[in-house]
Amino acid sequence: MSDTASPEVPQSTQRRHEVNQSPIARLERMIEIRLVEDRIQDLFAQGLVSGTTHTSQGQEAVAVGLAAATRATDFVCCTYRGHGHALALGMPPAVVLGEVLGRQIGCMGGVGGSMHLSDPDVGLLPTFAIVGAGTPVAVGAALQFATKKTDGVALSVFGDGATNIGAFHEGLNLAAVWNLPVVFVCENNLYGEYSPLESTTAVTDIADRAASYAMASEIVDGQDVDAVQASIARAVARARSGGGPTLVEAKTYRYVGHSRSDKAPYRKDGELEQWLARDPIELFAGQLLASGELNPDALDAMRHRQLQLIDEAQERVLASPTAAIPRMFENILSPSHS
Amino acid sequence: MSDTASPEVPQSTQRRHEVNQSPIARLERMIEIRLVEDRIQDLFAQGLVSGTTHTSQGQEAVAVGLAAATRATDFVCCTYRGHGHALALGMPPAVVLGEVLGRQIGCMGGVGGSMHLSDPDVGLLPTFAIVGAGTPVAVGAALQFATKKTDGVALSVFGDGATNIGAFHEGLNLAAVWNLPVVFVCENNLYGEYSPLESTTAVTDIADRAASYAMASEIVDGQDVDAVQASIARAVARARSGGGPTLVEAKTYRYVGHSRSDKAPYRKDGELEQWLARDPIELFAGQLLASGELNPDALDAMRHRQLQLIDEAQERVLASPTAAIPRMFENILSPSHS
Amino acid sequence: MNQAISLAISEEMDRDASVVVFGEDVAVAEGPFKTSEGLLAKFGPERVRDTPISETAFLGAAVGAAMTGLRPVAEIMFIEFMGVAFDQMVTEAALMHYLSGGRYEVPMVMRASVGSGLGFGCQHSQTLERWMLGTPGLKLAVASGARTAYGLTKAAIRDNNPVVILEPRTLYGQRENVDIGDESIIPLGTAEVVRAGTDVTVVALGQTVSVALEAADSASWSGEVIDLLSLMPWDRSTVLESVRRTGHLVIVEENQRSGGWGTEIASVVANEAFGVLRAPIHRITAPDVPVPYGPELEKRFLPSAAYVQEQVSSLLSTKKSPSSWWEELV
Amino acid sequence: MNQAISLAISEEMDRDASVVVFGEDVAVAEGPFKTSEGLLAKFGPERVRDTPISETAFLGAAVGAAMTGLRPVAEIMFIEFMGVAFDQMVTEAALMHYLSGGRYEVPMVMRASVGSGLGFGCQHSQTLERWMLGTPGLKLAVASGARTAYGLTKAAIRDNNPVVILEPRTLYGQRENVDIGDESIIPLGTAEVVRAGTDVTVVALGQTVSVALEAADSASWSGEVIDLLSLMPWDRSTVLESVRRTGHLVIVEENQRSGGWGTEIASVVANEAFGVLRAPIHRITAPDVPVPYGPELEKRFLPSAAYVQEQVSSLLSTKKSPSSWWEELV
Ligand SMILES: Cc1ncc(C[n+]2csc(CCOP(=O)(O)OP(=O)(O)O)c2C)c(N)n1
Ligand SMILES: Cc1ncc(C[n+]2csc(CCOP(=O)(O)OP(=O)(O)O)c2C)c(N)n1
Ligand SMILES: [Mg+2]
Ligand SMILES: [Mg+2]
Repeated sequence: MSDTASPEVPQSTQRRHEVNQSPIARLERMIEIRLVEDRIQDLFAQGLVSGTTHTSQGQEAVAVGLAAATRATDFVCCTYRGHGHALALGMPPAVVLGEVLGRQIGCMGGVGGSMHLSDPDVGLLPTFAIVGAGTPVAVGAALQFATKKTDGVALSVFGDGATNIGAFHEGLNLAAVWNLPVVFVCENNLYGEYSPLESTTAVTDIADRAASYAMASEIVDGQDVDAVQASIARAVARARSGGGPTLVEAKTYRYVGHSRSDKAPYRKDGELEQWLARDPIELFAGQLLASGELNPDALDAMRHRQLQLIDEAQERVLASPTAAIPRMFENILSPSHS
Repeated sequence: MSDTASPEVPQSTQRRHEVNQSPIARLERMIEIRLVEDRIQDLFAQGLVSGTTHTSQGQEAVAVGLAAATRATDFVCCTYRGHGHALALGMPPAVVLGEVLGRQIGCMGGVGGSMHLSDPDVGLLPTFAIVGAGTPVAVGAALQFATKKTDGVALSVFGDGATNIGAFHEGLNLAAVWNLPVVFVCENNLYGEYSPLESTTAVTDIADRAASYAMASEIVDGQDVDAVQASIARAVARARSGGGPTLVEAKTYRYVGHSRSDKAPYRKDGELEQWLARDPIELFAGQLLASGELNPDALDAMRHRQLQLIDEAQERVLASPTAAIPRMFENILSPSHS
Repeated sequence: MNQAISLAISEEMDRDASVVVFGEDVAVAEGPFKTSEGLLAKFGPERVRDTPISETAFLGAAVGAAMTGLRPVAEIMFIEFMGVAFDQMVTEAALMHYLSGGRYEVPMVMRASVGSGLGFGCQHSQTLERWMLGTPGLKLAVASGARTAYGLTKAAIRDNNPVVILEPRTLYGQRENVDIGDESIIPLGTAEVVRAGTDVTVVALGQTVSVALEAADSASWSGEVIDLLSLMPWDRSTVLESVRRTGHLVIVEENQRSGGWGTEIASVVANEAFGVLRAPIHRITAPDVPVPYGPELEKRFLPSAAYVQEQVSSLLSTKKSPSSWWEELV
Repeated sequence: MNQAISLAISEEMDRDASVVVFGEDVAVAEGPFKTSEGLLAKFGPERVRDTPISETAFLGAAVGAAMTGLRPVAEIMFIEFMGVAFDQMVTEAALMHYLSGGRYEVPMVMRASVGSGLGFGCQHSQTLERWMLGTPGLKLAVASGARTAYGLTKAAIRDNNPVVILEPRTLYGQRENVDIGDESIIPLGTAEVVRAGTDVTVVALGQTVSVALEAADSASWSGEVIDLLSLMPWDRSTVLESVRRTGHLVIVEENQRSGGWGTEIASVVANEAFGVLRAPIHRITAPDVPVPYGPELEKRFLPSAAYVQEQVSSLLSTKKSPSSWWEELV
């Protein structure tokens, strides 16, 4: 009935493991994410894509830290701001870019678009375009692990604004009551669309909300990939060992507008600059340079390699046809049964 | 188009004030509630009513304490377990009983039933049959007070089980962010339907959930009408003076099953007896007797008077015709506009 | 009927260890309507779970569990409560297969009790098929008794798509002999001709099936009664084939007139059987009012067998749609 | 169109101090689609409020505010988000007047952007009128441009019932001269004949109105195009009167075929105009698929003027419903 597997898919499993393996690989993945996101913005700006997109420049350390702390057999529920996570978890740039551009090479063959990325090979459930919707779904994935008594963990990634919606509350309570192996990761980037946190949210630290569920919580510097990885790893270890759910709040920032059309006039003076000064890629690169794990030439080479890979990916994407009409009739109902 | 005012309505305003005025009146109202609820159960048991009902024996102190701490110009959102609150706020027994029995004397002329009581004369919005639904509605009533800059207060009454639904979370957050004059009153009777609190709720004290909204909270002995009144009065005073919302948790217990058909086999051993030993009516009567505000004869007379009044009310209800068919076509859309 | 449902679920849980059950008071209390009797005792607390009052959480959890390897059967106590979790049904569950490019499947069942007749008032007595009609990615079926509940429930649990099964609440107590086993499975999307006839096709669903049968059994006309059983997809060929023979179609619905499921059937049949129809398609429905409380009013809300009989007689003799009982009242 | 909406709201806020506006990013940012431009500056933060991402809370708050003395206008950014707050619309707002025995009124407006055409993908591109059809106590209207948005918005704000106004997202940028003032109010429940014709009645709604007009303007047939404007209640007499004259009805819908709003119109007209219709009622809709991403596919999803023209021509010449474009594909 459908061409289920994109030709790129096998590659994602392999890419999935890289971020678990070395700090250098994690830095490189963060660079990749930044470049892909920038590229997506460029392509939109050039009018090569219609529709909308939500990019994540500035938040790369959360995505890569999360991927580094988890396994390919875990499940992850992300949001419309999901390109970074998809890449971090292993989806190849051409598959991400391809979906954003509505091309057949994309993970949905181009009929989904920027908000709908998924890759079963690395446990990425379709990213959620409805705020909060992914949280209970992750709880369900965790229920599956618990019921089958495997040691998998489900992760739910969402923004600060999403913590004001009912699904967040219900999902966390259910996870706590059933003591499920799930980690809730809040990317607190201080804004939900154009609204600053304090105008919509009664607390400053989202982590404080864990107390309503007698749940463990942590606040972590979302610009520090090592810290994110360590924090999520602690939560994941707790979950795997039957210790139940955790709420991890990563303080981070998006450099760009909420979506394609947003110029972010609502930013506070100096705020962007302050966050740019703690850019997660620069911080991590600086650390690796300082420790000698990386030298400036290698860093340069890395940036060039990534740029080239993304140029190549873009080329392949632009060579891939747009979704064909018949594709819109596929995969609506599964023909199979048990 | 419709016979909007039940003939009983003017009486409710008068009855509304009684509970504000004296402890004796409050005791009498509690007795009234108990007797009306018992009567409703009897009538169901006799097969005189079909359908379902949710009574509140054991929780009378919360309803009367709340009424005593508020004004007729405030607004109250209650639940399907609302007979006690409706009576406490002033709705006459015949109007409550009439609606439960589907008679024209009922507040909806008998087309609503037990779960749907309302009385604009005393600020009782239609009681909510969907768990959690009344919480944001109360926030809206509070918004009205805030916008019009009057000193009214809105109250949202709900059960422990309702604090696991999204509407609770969203409503409390919105009230906090907008700093609205609303008091959230949780009747924690330890069960939601047949499920004990601990099997569905990650915290033991619902009041702890206020922290997620940086909201003031209190736990109060729900069997002590004075304590309830005082606690809600503090919250109401805070709200009236611009101090924002409060979550008040009243620890209480329902002596009867969740609804008509429930025999409550899930109770823990000895639990009912333990709570019966702290019956709110007995406690309060004992207190008033001890202080000399009441003497045993007056108490006896009070009980007899109430029994007689309820017998009379029942007679009037049974003499009132059941809702006529045309009534089901009324009040669906308002014909008016501004 | 409730025993048939418990049994269907129990058999499927036996057959497939990935089938799990959850909902409010479905475990310890064995279901508010006793539709999960014996399940907790037999399958234990990991596979049969009580949930908090969190329809969004547990339907969402069903979606996640279904996508990752379980086959959850979630119970919504009254269909109206779907209103607090609607997103998870129509926007998440329904679209996850599509959104994964066909790579995730969502084998989950959402059961809900529906309908009028028990004095639950206007927020606990609707059927609300209309909320779901037309949702790509969702299947929807409605039981009309113990046998069909058994057959549809088993089909739904084995289906790899999200399936909604509506169970008329008044029928839970109904007793009927049910042949068990795979032969009794009712494939989703198939209707049943439950009574053959030649003058008029009467399509009914859920609680109105017995109403239509009762009307037909003592009527002067020969009615072919079809239990539609599935609404998404619905069995066009069975309905059209019958209408082509009888030349008349009457649809008996429990829901309010506007937007009822019969509009879907009527609009398709009016189009496809144009020229064949010897009278207008006639929908017998409840009026456009909230379900009233009180036994008399509630009884009046649901079309009765006598009313159906009268309406069909009038249609067949005049070839005109008779007016509805409430038209003189409003 | 967005300016017309801002203006309509602004005028009503001037007229009545109890009108308040809230929703996500409607205040400081003046609306994600700039439909509340100038309102915060003019009316201040008490009457124009940004909300958290809490559709249930703020729709519920609208219900409570409306019942107690305000006239809230709440914005749901994309109609799909109604899925997380559906209960407040169809079960609370719609029934509060009834549930108070007529003593509370619920004068609130729920505005939502709808429709395909901007590349937002399948969860942000539907019209979803079908979710609300048949809900007792609710009114529903759909704007088809700046003028009708202005007229309907003002009517909705003055109505004492909960009213849903759907705004096709692609039309926000559309410019049109709008006569302002009370004469431009469009009473809820009335349709407009936007083009007179004799051969066929073409009923359209929202984004399909201009499609139908474009088709009719260069067609070989003489089409009478009706902008339905309101779906609850809908203007039966205008539609029926036209169909009685033309003998043909075509309905042009943006939604998927199954369960679309056209089923309601088709089933009523097929019934009431039986014998008058010279061809089957023909519904031109999108296929039963999620709204696809990508400009070409999304364009194909929505019926085009050329397609409407072709379909109507075929209907009129053959007196048979032409098959839909996708039938050869699926
Ligand atoms: C239920 C729902 N309401 C509103 C929206 C529109 N919306 C999309 S993203 C967004 C902001 C989310 O903010 P946050 O959760 O902080 O995540 P961020 O975008 O900052 O990553 C909003 C309001 C939506 N998609 N779903
Ligand atoms: C959304 C929703 N889900 C489920 C129900 C069914 N239901 C009615 S009352 C109730 C229990 C509520 O428990 P709690 O909030 O503790 O209030 P109590 O009945 O104890 O006063 C349930 C589950 C409902 N009415 N609405
Ligand atoms: Mg954010
Ligand atoms: Mg309780």
